[in-house]
Amino acid sequence: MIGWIGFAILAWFAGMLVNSWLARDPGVQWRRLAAPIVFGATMIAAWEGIVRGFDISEVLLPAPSVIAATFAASLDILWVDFVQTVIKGALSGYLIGCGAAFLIAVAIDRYPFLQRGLLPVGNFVAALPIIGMAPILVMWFGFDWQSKAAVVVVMVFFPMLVNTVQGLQDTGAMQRDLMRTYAASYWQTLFKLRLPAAMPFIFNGLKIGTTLALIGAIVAEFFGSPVKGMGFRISTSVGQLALDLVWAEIVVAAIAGSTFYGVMALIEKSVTFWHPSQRT
Amino acid sequence: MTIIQAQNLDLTFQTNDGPIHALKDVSLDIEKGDFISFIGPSGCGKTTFLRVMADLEQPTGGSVTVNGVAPEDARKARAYGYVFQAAGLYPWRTIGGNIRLPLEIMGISKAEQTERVARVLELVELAGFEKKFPWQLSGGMQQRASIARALSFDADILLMDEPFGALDEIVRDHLNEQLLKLWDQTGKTIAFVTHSIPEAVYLSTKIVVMSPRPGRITDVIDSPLPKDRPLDIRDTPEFLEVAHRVRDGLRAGHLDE
Amino acid sequence: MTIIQAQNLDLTFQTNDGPIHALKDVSLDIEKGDFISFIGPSGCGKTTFLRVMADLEQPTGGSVTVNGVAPEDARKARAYGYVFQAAGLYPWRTIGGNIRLPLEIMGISKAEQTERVARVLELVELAGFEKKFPWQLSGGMQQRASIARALSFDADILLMDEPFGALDEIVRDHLNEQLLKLWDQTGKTIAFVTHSIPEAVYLSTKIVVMSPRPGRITDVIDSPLPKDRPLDIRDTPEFLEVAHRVRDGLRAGHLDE
Amino acid sequence: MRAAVLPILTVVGIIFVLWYAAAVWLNAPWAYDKATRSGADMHFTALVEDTWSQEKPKLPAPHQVGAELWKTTVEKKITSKRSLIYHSWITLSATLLGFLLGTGLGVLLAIGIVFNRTMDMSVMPWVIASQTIPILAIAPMIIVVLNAVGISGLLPKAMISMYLSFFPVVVGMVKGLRSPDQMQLDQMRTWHASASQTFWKLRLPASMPYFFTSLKIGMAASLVGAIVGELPTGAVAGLGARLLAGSYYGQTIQIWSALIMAAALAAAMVGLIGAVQRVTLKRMGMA
Amino acid sequence: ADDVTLQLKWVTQAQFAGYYVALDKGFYEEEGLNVTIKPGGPDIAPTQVLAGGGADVTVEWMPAALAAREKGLNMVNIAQPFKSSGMMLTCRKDAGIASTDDFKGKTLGVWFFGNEFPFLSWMSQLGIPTDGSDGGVEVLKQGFNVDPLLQNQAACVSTMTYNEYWQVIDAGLTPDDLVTFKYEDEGVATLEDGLYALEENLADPAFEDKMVRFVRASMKGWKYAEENPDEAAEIVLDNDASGAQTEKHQKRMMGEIAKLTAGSNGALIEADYQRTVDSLLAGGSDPVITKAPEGAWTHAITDKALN
Ligand SMILES: Nc1ncnc2c1ncn2[C@@H]1O[C@H](COP(=O)(O)OP(=O)(O)OP(=O)(O)O)[C@@H](O)[C@H]1O
Ligand SMILES: Nc1ncnc2c1ncn2[C@@H]1O[C@H](COP(=O)(O)OP(=O)(O)OP(=O)(O)O)[C@@H](O)[C@H]1O
Ligand SMILES: Cc1ncc(C[n+]2csc(CCO)c2C)c(N)n1
Ligand SMILES: [Mg+2]
Ligand SMILES: [Mg+2]
Repeated sequence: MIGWIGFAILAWFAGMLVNSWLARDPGVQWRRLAAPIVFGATMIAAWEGIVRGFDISEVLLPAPSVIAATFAASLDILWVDFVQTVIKGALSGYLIGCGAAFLIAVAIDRYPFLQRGLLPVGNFVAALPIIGMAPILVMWFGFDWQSKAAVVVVMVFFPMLVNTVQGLQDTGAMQRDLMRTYAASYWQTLFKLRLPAAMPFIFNGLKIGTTLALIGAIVAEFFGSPVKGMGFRISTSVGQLALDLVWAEIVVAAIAGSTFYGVMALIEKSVTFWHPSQRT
Repeated sequence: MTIIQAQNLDLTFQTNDGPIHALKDVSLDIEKGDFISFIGPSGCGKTTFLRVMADLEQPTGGSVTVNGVAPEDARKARAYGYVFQAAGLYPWRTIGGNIRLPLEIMGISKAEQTERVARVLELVELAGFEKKFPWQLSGGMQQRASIARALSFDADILLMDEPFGALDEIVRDHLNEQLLKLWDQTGKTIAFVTHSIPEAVYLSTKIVVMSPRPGRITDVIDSPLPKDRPLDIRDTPEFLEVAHRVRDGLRAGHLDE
Repeated sequence: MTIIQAQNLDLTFQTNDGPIHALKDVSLDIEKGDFISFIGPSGCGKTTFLRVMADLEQPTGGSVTVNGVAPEDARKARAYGYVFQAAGLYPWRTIGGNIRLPLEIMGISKAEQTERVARVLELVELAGFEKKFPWQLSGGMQQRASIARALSFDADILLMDEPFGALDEIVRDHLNEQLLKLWDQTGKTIAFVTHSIPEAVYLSTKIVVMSPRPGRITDVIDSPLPKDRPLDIRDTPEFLEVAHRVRDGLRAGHLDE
Repeated sequence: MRAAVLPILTVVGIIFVLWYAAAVWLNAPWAYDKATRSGADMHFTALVEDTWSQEKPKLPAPHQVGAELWKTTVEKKITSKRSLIYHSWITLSATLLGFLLGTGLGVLLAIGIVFNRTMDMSVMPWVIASQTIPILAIAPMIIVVLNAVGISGLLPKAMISMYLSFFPVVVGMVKGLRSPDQMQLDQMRTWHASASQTFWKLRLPASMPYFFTSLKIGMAASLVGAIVGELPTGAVAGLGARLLAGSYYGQTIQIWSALIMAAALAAAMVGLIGAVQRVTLKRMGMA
Repeated sequence: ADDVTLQLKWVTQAQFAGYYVALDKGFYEEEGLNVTIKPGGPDIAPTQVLAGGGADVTVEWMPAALAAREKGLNMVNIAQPFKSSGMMLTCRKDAGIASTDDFKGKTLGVWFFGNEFPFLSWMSQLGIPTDGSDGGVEVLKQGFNVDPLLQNQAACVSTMTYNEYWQVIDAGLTPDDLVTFKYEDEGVATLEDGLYALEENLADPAFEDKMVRFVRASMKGWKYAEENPDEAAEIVLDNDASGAQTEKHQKRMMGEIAKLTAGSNGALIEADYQRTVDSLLAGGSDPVITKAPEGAWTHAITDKALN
């Protein structure tokens, strides 16, 4: 027991030591990538040590090694759930929600009347806790992934809308005046000035949306679902005290979410390469 | 032929600190082929006046015509090129792409675009920088690119707001010479804002001295200098005399305060 | 007494486009009471050199001493005041608050702070603007406030990077006179970057001409002008001759490219 | 200000019209279902009347929600368990505590990240990953684990609030504390300012606009957290419990009134932060 | 007084009337106990709370308890106030259901979160696959309410005789519109609301004594509630902090609950236990538990409590 706790403490210090060495020269690409990995490994090692050292019951918090074993043994279940929740629910909802928000943002931006009326109301609606919306949407759209997609649409819609509207307004006065001196049409100004200038904001919305989409799809499954999906598996397994499977699903969620986020960040980097925040 | 005619222009900005009288009772005629410089202390309304001509600002009184029509119609007919006080290049476009922008908007053919971009880059000595992005250039180079952009579509009127402010003297001298040559060859009408007395005198056929609070014209000085101006004309007595008049006008404006 | 001594300075910036040689083999001695101007085309390393003296940049070769010690020690001893190329006032502090900032940091007493702020505001003619926020002032006034801030703690060395770039000629002339007076009265050592040849000649005891790619010193011109300089000294033949030498030096730098 | 009234009223008006129409459309199947089973037939006015007054409609009409809100706020003593104000207060207290904890944690993390390169490089990706974990899934476990170490009552709910609200604060404050430009930092260097002087006199004031924006997002997230946290604490009381109980008994009107109340609560708190922001930034000369 | 924390399986309602009555009437106090009742909810696994030490004793259904026991959580049934099962499947006639033979190809709503075990073993006894294969039924994870039935999204949903069934009736469907299949009648009834505590705690005589007093007082509460259903319902209403329960519904529920507790004095009847275990073991290819549990119940507490 003492041994495992000692292991946890040791792992923690070793990890921090390695990382402060890595941080000494942050210009190097591999060091930037290695640091979070080392940090994660440190946390996992400390977790293993603490769970074993304090002999924490497996039905409360399983050790990482147990979770990993379950993960490897349940790949087929995890895959089915992943397809149901992430591909069908989250991704389709994300595309619909972000797409709709984008188009409406352009419309709002075009008509200041809408802007003054819709944004305050929109902010109010955005404050609706979606946890409450989820059962209603399940009631409206049925049990399968469609209702999950609907929850995701509601969740990603407003962050995307607000960011896009703000981005479309984020052109400098001089940049707009320049377009005026060319007597450029509305659409020319939109495509050649406002959309490019809005990209950093739009990507902010898209990035926030990635984590929201995942959470939304999973949470919606708590309120009714077919007998597959990550949310279904999590809630069912908690009831069965199969905490190792719960954590395996959480690991899938974290990996999927981080990957989704990372992909958007990469696309952002290539689209908004010109923005000061991307240049350092 | 009168290209730009301003009569009793008035412009007041409403701010929460109360109104600012940026232009008061400003009247001026600019003839075809004129090179007019505006000079005056910070905040005297030079930029504002230029913006009124460009239909970027609405006067609160008086009238302006550009090419005989309202500024709005002139703008829509793409009658002028405007160089802003700051370069204002779009960071997501290369230098070439920035210069191509007005050409795209005006629907000029691809081939012609390429040809024109090459020509104006040559003119401001930026050939070879076409593919670079704005932030990869020094401030002075950016300013030159923005001048090239305003020249690319070959409008008959040029409105230039301190285009050479960020440049060192040698480059500035050089660009002054180029601008004079261009003006001479093409017969454009140019309105030019500057802080430098020698620059104003060297370039202009007419120098307009302005004064702040309220912004107004205090003096209009016709230059007796010939159209052909080598750089060392700046050491001639005629030149120095005009420069003196301008300096006196400016100083009077400062004493007012 | 040598206040600043640079020997064979080298500074290379590593960028993703490859290295930029900002300073190469730069050696210079600045004596106590000198007024040194740096002039040269954009990107020739003037700012970089000043930043090395201020310990804001580490040279990659050679050595510098300030007051006989390493720049870092000089900085920690608060040996110099630095005026940046842009005003850089904190928007959440009033003009008075901005000037008080370095005094607070240096732990100077409240009473003394008040007294000093009043004095330097007087000096740059901003008395009465103490309670205003930066954005309520014009660009020129902001620049003057930033000069006042650098003067407030009365360091023996002043490093000034184009402090008067944004001002019109009349105001600039006036501040030039004030600066000379201050220098004369206090015996400070001043290093001053500018783009303007007349300004460099008018102010300095020594003019350093620099040239880019790689950034280096191409000429050091000692001024024969007397310490007492009325504004119209600028029309004397001595003045014009020095100005000519500087212009030639500059032009040579440009031809290099 | 006044310029916004007409557009808002118009938009709200349009929403109401759509809402009533949607209520007819969504509730009609049940109305027909009832009618066919009882053998009666339905004409349009009867249909509309029925769809706007069902006891457990798929979508309650606005006036039904309004009446429920009125009944549960104005007509009930605020100490009554049936008063929505009582439940709002329960949720609000957890929200506020969670918000304070989340803001504190967020600011501390941000300071660490800005001042310590090791933290910057290793922690940030995990902060992002932490937000991809479905909170509703681990909320019960958090509650149980905290319970096991003897923490119960307000704090577990507040912890979940904190978990959701610290993220926007970290992201915003890191941006904000890094917002001073190189020149401003160089200035501090020339005066040989200490790290804490640089923090108090430059980084912190410069981060204020970001700070308030983060607070607004954090507050909304915090409320969601408090509601989520109420479900696995036995859903005893609070807006979350109302939502759940409403959902359990198919009381859609009760769900919607709790939802509207929650949104109003969030809007009020965010509005409050906005007011503080305006006053503070004005004082600082930044507005 | 000794502290005892009781974790309920679900929200405050007449299903748990006995405990609230015992608290309200001072029966616990008389036994020198200071009892805290923690309501449950859709996300609360009483087994997990017990494991985490958040409660001393919990109300749980036997299938979930036995499954948890197989996972290594040593929980033991110390009393069984519910004699009969209240679980049933409620179907719409107009969905074409008249008998269990009609299930094939239909959509059925099922509770999960540890409550799916009785359903799964029933289906495997009927020989109906539930994994989506041909000739089987489509299973839905039913949410908290009976919406799927009302919205025609499912042909049948799970209901309790005392609760959800009445929600269906209240929503406007009449008993004539419905067909119900009680697990009790189908011969697949499993034991519901029993009291469970951890084996290692029970090894401590002081704790055991606490449980004896607790069960005694609780059973007194239950019997009082059976005899005074309306008063019991009022007591439950007083204890419902969410303010969402209605008097009508709770009184009706109390009436139904009384039928389920009727045959029990609190002691587990071994035959009922055996039937539950057999039913769970008969789960076909995917049984709920894989081997007959040992030591999953004890009469030690009830023997002392009831004498
Ligand atoms: N959009 C605006 N709103 C309010 N006041 C303005 C606005 N634009 C300019 N002003 C005010 O109008 C006056 C004239 O400004 P203008 O920019 O024309 O001066 P300028 O002569 O170009 O000065 P500078 O040499 O500094 O460029 C100034 O006092 C300025 O503060
Ligand atoms: N932080 C940096 N990273 C990379 N290159 C830099 C950096 N700072 C300056 N440089 C480069 O070093 C060279 C010298 O720059 P410096 O700012 O000293 O020029 P300068 O003489 O002050 O020019 P200007 O008159 O435009 O202010 C330039 O080519 C510049 O691009
Ligand atoms: C999400 C969820 N749905 C259903 C049940 C099943 N259940 C267990 S006790 C009980 C009370 C009946 O009135 C019910 C319905 C559950 N535990 N969790
Ligand atoms: Mg201007
Ligand atoms: Mg510089």
